[in-house]
Amino acid sequence: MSGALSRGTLVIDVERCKGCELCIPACKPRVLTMTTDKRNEMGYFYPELEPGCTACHACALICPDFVFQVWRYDEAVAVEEEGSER
Amino acid sequence: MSGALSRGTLVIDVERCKGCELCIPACKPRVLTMTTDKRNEMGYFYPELEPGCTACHACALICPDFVFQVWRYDEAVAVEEEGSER
Amino acid sequence: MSAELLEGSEALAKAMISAGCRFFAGYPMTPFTEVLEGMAEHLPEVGGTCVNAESELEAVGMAWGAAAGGARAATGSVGQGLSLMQESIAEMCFARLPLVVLNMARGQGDYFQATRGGGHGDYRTIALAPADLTEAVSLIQQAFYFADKFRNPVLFMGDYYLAHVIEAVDIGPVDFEALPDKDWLLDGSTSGSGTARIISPLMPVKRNAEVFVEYGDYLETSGDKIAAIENGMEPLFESGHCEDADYVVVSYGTPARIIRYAVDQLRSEGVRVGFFRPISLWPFPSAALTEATRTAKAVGVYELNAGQMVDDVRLSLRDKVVESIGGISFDDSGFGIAPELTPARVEARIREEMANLSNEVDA
Amino acid sequence: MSAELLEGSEALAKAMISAGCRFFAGYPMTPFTEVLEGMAEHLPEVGGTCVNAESELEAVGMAWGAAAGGARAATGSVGQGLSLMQESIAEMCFARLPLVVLNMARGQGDYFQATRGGGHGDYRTIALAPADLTEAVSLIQQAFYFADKFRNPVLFMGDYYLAHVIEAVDIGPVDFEALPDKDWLLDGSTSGSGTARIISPLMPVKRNAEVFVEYGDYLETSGDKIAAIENGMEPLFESGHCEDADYVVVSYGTPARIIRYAVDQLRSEGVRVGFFRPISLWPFPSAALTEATRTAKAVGVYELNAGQMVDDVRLSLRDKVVESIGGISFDDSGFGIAPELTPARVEARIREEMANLSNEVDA
Amino acid sequence: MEREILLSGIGGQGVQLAARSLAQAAMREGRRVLMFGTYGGMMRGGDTDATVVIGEDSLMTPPVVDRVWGVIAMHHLSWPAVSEKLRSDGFLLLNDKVFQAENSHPGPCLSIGATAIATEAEMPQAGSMVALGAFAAATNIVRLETLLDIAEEVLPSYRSQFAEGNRKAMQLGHDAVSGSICEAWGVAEAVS
Amino acid sequence: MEREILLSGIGGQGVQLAARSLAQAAMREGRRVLMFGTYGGMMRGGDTDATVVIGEDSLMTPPVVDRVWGVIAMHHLSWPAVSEKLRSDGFLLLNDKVFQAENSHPGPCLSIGATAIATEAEMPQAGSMVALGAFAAATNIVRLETLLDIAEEVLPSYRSQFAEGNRKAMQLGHDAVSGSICEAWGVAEAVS
Amino acid sequence: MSEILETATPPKRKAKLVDDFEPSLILEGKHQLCAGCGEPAALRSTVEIIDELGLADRAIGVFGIGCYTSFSPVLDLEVLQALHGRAPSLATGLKRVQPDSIVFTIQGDGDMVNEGLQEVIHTAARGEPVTCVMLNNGVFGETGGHMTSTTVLGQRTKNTLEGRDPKQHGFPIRMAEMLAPLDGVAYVARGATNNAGNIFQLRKMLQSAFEVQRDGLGFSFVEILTMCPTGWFIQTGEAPDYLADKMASYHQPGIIKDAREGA
Amino acid sequence: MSEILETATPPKRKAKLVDDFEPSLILEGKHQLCAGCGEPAALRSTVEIIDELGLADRAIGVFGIGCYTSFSPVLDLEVLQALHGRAPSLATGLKRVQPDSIVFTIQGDGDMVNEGLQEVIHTAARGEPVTCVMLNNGVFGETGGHMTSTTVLGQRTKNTLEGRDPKQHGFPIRMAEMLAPLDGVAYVARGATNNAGNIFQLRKMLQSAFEVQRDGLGFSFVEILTMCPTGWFIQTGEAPDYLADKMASYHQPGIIKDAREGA
Ligand SMILES: Cc1ncc(C[n+]2csc(CCOP(=O)(O)OP(=O)(O)O)c2C)c(N)n1
Ligand SMILES: Cc1ncc(C[n+]2csc(CCOP(=O)(O)OP(=O)(O)O)c2C)c(N)n1
Ligand code: SF4
Ligand code: SF4
Ligand code: SF4
Ligand code: SF4
Ligand code: SF4
Ligand code: SF4
Ligand SMILES: [Mg+2]
Ligand SMILES: [Mg+2]
Repeated sequence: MSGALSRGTLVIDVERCKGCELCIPACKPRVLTMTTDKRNEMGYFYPELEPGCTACHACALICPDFVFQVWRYDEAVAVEEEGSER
Repeated sequence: MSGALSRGTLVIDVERCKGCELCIPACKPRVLTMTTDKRNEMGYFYPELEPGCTACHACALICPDFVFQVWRYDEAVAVEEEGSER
Repeated sequence: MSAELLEGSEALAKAMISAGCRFFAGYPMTPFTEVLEGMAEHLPEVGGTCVNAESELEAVGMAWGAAAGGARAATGSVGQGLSLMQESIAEMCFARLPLVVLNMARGQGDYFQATRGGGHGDYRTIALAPADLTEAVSLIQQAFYFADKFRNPVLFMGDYYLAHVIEAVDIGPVDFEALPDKDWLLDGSTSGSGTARIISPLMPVKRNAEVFVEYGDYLETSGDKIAAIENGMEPLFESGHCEDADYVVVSYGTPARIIRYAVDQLRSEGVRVGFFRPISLWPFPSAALTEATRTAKAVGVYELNAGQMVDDVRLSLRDKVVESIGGISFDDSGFGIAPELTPARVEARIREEMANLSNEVDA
Repeated sequence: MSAELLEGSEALAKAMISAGCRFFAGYPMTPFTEVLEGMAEHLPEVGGTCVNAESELEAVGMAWGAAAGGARAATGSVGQGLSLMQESIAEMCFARLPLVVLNMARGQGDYFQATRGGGHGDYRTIALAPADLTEAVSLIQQAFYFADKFRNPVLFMGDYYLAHVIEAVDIGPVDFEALPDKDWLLDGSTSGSGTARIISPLMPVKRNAEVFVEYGDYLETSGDKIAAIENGMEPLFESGHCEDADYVVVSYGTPARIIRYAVDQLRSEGVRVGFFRPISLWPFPSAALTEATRTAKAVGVYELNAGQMVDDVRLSLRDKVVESIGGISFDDSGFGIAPELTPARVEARIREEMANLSNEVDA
Repeated sequence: MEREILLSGIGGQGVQLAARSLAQAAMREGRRVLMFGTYGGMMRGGDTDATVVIGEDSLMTPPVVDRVWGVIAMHHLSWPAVSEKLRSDGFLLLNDKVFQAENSHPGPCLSIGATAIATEAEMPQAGSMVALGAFAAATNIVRLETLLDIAEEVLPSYRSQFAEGNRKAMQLGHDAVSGSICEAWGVAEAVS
Repeated sequence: MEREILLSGIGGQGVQLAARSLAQAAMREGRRVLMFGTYGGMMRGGDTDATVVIGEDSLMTPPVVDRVWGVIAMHHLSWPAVSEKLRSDGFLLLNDKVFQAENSHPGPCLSIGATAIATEAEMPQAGSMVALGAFAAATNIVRLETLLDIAEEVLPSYRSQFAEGNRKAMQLGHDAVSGSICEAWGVAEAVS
Repeated sequence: MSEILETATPPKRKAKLVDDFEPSLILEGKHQLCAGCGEPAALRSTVEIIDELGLADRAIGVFGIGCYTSFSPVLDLEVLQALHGRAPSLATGLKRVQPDSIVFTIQGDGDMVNEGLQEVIHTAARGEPVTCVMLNNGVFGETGGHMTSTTVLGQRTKNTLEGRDPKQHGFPIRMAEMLAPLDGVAYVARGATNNAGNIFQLRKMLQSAFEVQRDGLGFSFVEILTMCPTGWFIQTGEAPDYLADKMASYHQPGIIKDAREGA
Repeated sequence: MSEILETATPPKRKAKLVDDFEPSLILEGKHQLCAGCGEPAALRSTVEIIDELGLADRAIGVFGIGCYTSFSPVLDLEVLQALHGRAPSLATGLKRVQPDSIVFTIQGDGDMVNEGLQEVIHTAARGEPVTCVMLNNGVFGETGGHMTSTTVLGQRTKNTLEGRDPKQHGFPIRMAEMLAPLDGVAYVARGATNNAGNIFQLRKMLQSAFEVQRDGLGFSFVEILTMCPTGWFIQTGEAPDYLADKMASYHQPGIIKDAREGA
């Protein structure tokens, strides 16, 4: 999905995540994926964001642990050029 | 209704009657009538039987105070001749 | 306001309204039904609400909600219905909510329930028991005052006699010391403010309170709440002819009214007997009782039950002879009319006990 | 049967079944939930029925029905759930039905509820409180025996510790004196016979009985039922090191187990302290307590509440100094785990009291 | 002086209403009053009685009494209990015809067909009110006018339509008695 | 002799199961046992601990103790409470990496990466069982074979599928310890 | 005016007894319920049907608290007297330990739809094989005629003397319709005692309900509309029509569910 | 595998905050409910809708007892904590004395359909203008995952590990369908939190329910199916589908009654 336009982005408070994976299918563009190696302090895998977020906030609405902060860009961002910036 | 055939008859324990009059309309052939002068010990009017009872026991089924004993004659009785006998 | 001839139940209703009660919920059960009817008739006249709740549990729940909303609220039943409310009454103590609960009791078998709390955990409710209607209409107003003052349910103990006696009573509002505003009530106004209120038996404050109180610590404060009432109010009582009494009869509620009459009669015949009547069953007037029984050789507890208040009398008077001289007495209505409770029988009972007493002293 | 390593809740369930319990109904509430789970698992194995009732009120109702049908039946909850059952428990006494009711209490705040009856009217329930699992599995069997013998509900008082302690216990059926057949049970067989049975809190017999009992008269028999139990059973207790004790600590349930341990430790250091543990909270072992405290200068009551059993101790020991030395203690689970309840703190508490005592004696 | 009057009968509200009317009238006339009624048994239709205490000052008498000065006895079924309470010099008013027990009251006694009079007047339930009218006439415990005055206020609003009938009943009872038999207060004592 | 062992950690059933396994194994080996566990707070995921008492005869020790002979500490959060209880000559087993507090225990101490070992073996929840295996190896309080034996019976039937994993975890823990560090019973005392 | 027959003694002619003063399984017919009360007829029908079905020697009645309670000591059936509202739970426990018995409850609308509403719903949902009979007069008769949760709009009761007004008093609950959709429920019907025809219908409903229990098909329920002239503050003679006009138009009589039909 | 973005800090580019960690009216987002629990999302939606409707400064939540109770001290709304099962009665009393407030209950299926079933039915029948929100996970989550009165046939719970069997455990109750026919009820809907689409639907339902209360139209009710992987003894990731397959086929999501439609 590299090359996707991102209309939004997230801040993920991974330390709150309990690894339930509810956010993964909730994300329509499928830009969230669970870690498979890294764990947080509590020992859970957690989601990471790939380019292509639409800021639809579905992930935030379903996440039981309020792990996400959702931002909508004023202008969509072409991530292939921007992704590395942050 | 004199002259009606009686297929049954009642024993009425008037002392139990509380004068509610539920039996009156319950009787299809309309052979029960409330006294208008006589009262029982408790001070209530009570029903009396005229000829023409069908022994349908509707009166017994509805009477809240179990005032009626219902009898079905083996043969119907023409009351104009029999009524006075009892 | 001048005296009006009123049946007890209606007088109680009017007195509650006079005390500012604006919410009442109840479920019929004789002789509480009669009070409920009075409230249903008169509360709307002052803009209050009376709900014919679908059960006792729902009645106390509604009253709980109304109390949380800041209204002076009351409910009640007979002892049996109160049994159903025990969980709620106990937990309203923990939630620190005022409420007046009427027990229009059948007999006097509910003394333990009233004074020990029939519910779970450490809590107590003030329990007030009038002997006649004039006292009742003032005492029930006091009940609302105490409930608000201590933020605790208060029991008002009536009975069939009180519900049905008809007397001329004066129901003016009784004046009490001003109470602080209910700055804890819920009306939605603090919602969204960052410091929204909470009323809960589990915790006194929201998590973001300056001092958050953990559940375990909150549970441990139960004893303090009990002590706050014990220290904050004088137990109520009436006594008569006790100064030089050889024998003191202790009794509460309507039976005490008969005892008072019988003792008066006996005194007029020179018998050295006194009477003592706890008005607040909890806190129990132990000190006053001790004082009142100073000269007494023995103390008789007349209650219409198998012996309940006698425990409190014994706990108060550790070195006196204390005997139960009442007993269970019911007519077939089951409503709490006691065939034994007549001036003559009560008088005879006292004479008999006093005779035993002098026999024992002689022996 | 040899010993098995069992968690308390499961051991209790197995012991009930061993006592012949064949019907159980309950609604979850920690730590009663655990017993309910045990019954749900094991009752069907012997053809019994365990119903996950929809509420405490329905649970006690179902148990009532099953008891009327002649089954050994039980229900329970924690004190809070028992508050909801008070109407039913009281009225089952009036209906003369056996039942075992478990109060897997949170803390010890329910002593009054258990011993005074939180319900209405004149009734009492036997209340049994074990200190450890070995005793518990035998005592709960006794509970069924007493319930049947006196046709009265019996309370069994456990707690979080008892539910969760894991010990090796032997759950053989305990033998008791044979009881008469339940010739009062309902199974439909007397219907239509002209002498159909009735079980009712309002009356003991049908109207066509040889001696019909009026409602008022029946209500008046409540006291007799209480007396029948008091006269019909020896109160249960355990005591230790009391012979020459200067100070006796009274305690029940799990805390008494810790007290027993602490007193043992203190004795091994030469401190003249004894312990007394009521096992039946009602009837309260007053006579035994009087005997056990003969040499004591003072008595301390250690209970994890604001002071409840202390009333019974005072009522038993009218001329002794009796002090509350326990108190409410809860961790944040609210389940009744008491941070104060450790051998060291309990021991320190006793030492402190005894020091006060000798200071007072010195002064 | 305190006068205790016991009204007793079987079933219905009649006796209670009569007692209430008596109490209300006495209060209207400036006296202190106390009343207490009971219904026998849980069941409907049992016996019912009511005690009214009337006096000048703050009353000492409790709602439950052993001895009464006056009795209105509507039915013999409750007579045994009632007769025990009536002082030997007390006044007894009996509901003739309905009342079928032996009555050996040594004191003043009046027997009138209260139920019969009421039934006659097409108000068979108003016997107690007839008796009350008669009792007032025989004792002057309260004045008839006062009774007529309070006839409406003693009824719950949804029954006020019965006030007129009750007035008539009391009037009929009063008329059935030719004059005072046993003065409650003595002429001098009547509060104006 | 009575040996008190306190197991403590955060959340989950692991600690309780390890304690139960220890108790069951000790009983299987003929000893008397007593165990009591608590969960901190009403909420899910709080701290949890369990005390196991093992001895030869009828036990005097109550379920609540002030002092313990051994500790298995899975997480630093509960350490302050736990450290108070451990006798200065008691034995401490720490869950390395997860455990991040200062540990100034003067007595014998063993630190192993129990959670890490378990995670490695794809059973991140089985850290406590690894620790138990290690504890047994370090103290000989029970034999490994006994622990493996009772692995299934300590599980509720609907969880019996986890028995194999738990056996593996205990084995791994046992293997991670090279030999006894602090004998629970002394060689002579071991019950056969 | 027609001739009045003598009815003081049984006929001398040959005749068969159709109905006696004390209905079968009722020990004492004399009682203290009010004149014109609909409850005695409802009870009579219930126990007579039990008798007719040959179930009399294994039937147990579990009674709630209301005016009908005064029949609990006069039935020649075993009776378990429950507290107000609790009968269905008692019935559950009893039936579970005596599965061969026929267990039925007698409850009023106050008992069942107010105090103990959830007891009967849970019992029904569980499909408990018992029969609950509700005597619905729309009032707490025994305590003096107050509104219950079944009182229909416009109905007079002691606390709705102007008729129940939804703004003040809320809306009634249709009990039979509430229970019928539950999966555990095999039979639901509503009858009435206001006239003989309805009583005949009612008896058929009761028969079906007890057959359902006998055959172990699940929970069965019969609601019976009964007159309470006292609580309605009307004349006894007006009560049957009042029932028909006010109550029955909202609580409509009929068979509402019969799981056997599908079978 | 795609590139992973950095998500530790807010974006530097111009952007608008759509959702913050602590949802509006929730003071503290961190909590101790289980991983994958459906209740936090349900609560979040409820309070956010209150905020969106501009009702935040007069709303009061009445909480039952269940896992959700741990939110009672962390909402920035006034909270009245009820006992298990009793919330609707408390809500009734509160609303009666504070008629301008917006009163809603938060209850679980155990709280509402077991312990306090009759409270909510009576409140609904009265047409009490409050909003009851039920979080239905088919289990007593808090006490360890036992069956409730809504547990569907075949559902795994702690005491029905093989799935609920009607013979042993009776049948479930459909709460929304039971309440909808009552005359006092203005709005009834059932939503779910098992996927984003359902949550969007749910929010519309909640909006309608609170509008109905705001406009004084009567009782409103929203049932929310929530995941309880702990009580269902399944993996968190499987819970949404389990909800859809097992629960939602019996307790069907949708708007069941909207009295405004007719108007
Ligand atoms: C717990 C409890 N609350 C209240 C009562 C008082 N009470 C007795 S009968 C009754 C009403 C009965 O109504 P219903 O069941 O409809 O019977 P009905 O009298 O109308 O036949 C009430 C409220 C009681 N006995 N128990
Ligand atoms: C009267 C009473 N009985 C039992 C309990 C114990 N209890 C606490 S929460 C709960 C179950 C809650 O279930 P539900 O409402 O469905 O909430 P969930 O935990 O599933 O979110 C129970 C039975 C209680 N608190 N009070
Ligand atoms: S806001 Fe929408 S698109 Fe972006 S990560 Fe969340 S669910 Fe996916
Ligand atoms: S939904 Fe929330 S808690 Fe669950 S995995 Fe995603 S971020 Fe973590
Ligand atoms: S049996 Fe039938 S016909 Fe005869 S009187 Fe009765 S109702 Fe009338
Ligand atoms: S139905 Fe019965 S009680 Fe009523 S009038 Fe007829 S006979 Fe009398
Ligand atoms: S009050 Fe109503 S239900 Fe009760 S006996 Fe009278 S008429 Fe029947
Ligand atoms: S037990 Fe169920 S409802 Fe409770 S927090 Fe866990 S997942 Fe949520
Ligand atoms: Mg009714
Ligand atoms: Mg739930």
